[in-house]
Amino acid sequence: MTMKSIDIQLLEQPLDTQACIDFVNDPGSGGTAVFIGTVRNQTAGKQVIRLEFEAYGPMAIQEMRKIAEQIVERWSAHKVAVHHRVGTLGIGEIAVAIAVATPHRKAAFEACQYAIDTLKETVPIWKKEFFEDGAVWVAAHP
Amino acid sequence: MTMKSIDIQLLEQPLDTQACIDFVNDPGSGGTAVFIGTVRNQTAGKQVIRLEFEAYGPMAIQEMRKIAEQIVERWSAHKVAVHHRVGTLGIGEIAVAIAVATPHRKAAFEACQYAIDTLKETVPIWKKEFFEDGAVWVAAHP
Amino acid sequence: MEINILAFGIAKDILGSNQLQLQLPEAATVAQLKQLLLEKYPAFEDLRALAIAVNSAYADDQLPLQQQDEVALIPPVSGG
Amino acid sequence: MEINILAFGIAKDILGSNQLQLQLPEAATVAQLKQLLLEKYPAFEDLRALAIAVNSAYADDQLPLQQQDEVALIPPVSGG
Repeated sequence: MTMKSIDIQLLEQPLDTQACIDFVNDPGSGGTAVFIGTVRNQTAGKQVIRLEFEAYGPMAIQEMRKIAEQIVERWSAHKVAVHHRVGTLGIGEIAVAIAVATPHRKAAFEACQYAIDTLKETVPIWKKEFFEDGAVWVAAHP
Repeated sequence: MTMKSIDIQLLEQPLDTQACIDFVNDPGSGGTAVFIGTVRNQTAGKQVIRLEFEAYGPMAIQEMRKIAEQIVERWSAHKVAVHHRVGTLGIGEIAVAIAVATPHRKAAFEACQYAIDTLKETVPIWKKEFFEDGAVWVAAHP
Repeated sequence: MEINILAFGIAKDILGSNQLQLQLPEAATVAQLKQLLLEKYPAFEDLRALAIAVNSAYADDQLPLQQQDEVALIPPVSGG
Repeated sequence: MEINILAFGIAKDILGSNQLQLQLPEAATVAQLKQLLLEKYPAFEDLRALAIAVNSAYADDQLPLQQQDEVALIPPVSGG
């Protein structure tokens, strides 16, 4: 759970998936699972034009770090990288990239899925979807 | 299940994970799961120096394509890339890279895990591990 | 005491600002803060949830606040 | 008929070659081919399994072989 095993970033520039993958590459790891979340062109059939991510920066980084630390502990992950974008994103751009390297592959998949599932529940980042006729903060209302 | 949705490669050159990821990037997909299998520095505590992959080329490509087609069908994956290396690999080099893009992330993880699990059972590729004191064909004997 | 509050996402839209100063009794709890907010801004009732962060961590309703705390309104998150 | 057989991985080591020609009765099945192989190369008994591919696809024991078939010995695979 040292600093060197975890790479957390909240970036205004386009994410570099390869940087996540390179960070977790490790001679003792046999499997790396990666998740890349991209901006879809539609939500429930409605065309999305672009979206914006707003973050409570210091807390978002802290919550992402918590998730990475849990993964290192529970799944014996050697290395974890979690990068999240903020600002304005077009269709197909990367919103989040997560890479987890573990000695065996099953743990890598489980840990990576845990990371994205938990990130979506706990990390203070908000997505606003822009349509032709307006915009909404995603998931704000029941 | 058209050719354009599936990219299968058996390569003697180092694998390019980014090429897999770029292939599956798609405006209709929200989640991409990637698996990268790398050469570990040890097997059951014994130091590995390098390894060699031998393939029955035409059949290996056909079996990898079958897996990709199953994924497109069962998990509604939009795009699937499966790249496997052959020849001599050093520690940390990439043996296999698989990327799956689906509308929703849960399917991407399931499909990607199915791909690597099935590949290891059915695709005619053989791994020889080289140690200081000899070499073995992995999994050949009980 | 006067508490400085940061707002994000839809909470910012409801306040019409990304910051708010609220006057609260000494050692008022997170629950009291929420109560006052709902009275002043009933639109918060319509949200799926509203969490409060104190000094960059999720805070329980029972937590007493201090003047120098960094308090933030956390409407339902939607990152990833 | 004479059947041309490709060998990979440890099967190549057992044969001492990546190819083998075997004389089989007309329409001999995959099972008959395996039987003959085991008689000539008992080391195949020690493997965890041995599959036969005919024209680049896994073949059942019942499949009859034809002279022009591409037959391959598939010891336990270990890719990935």
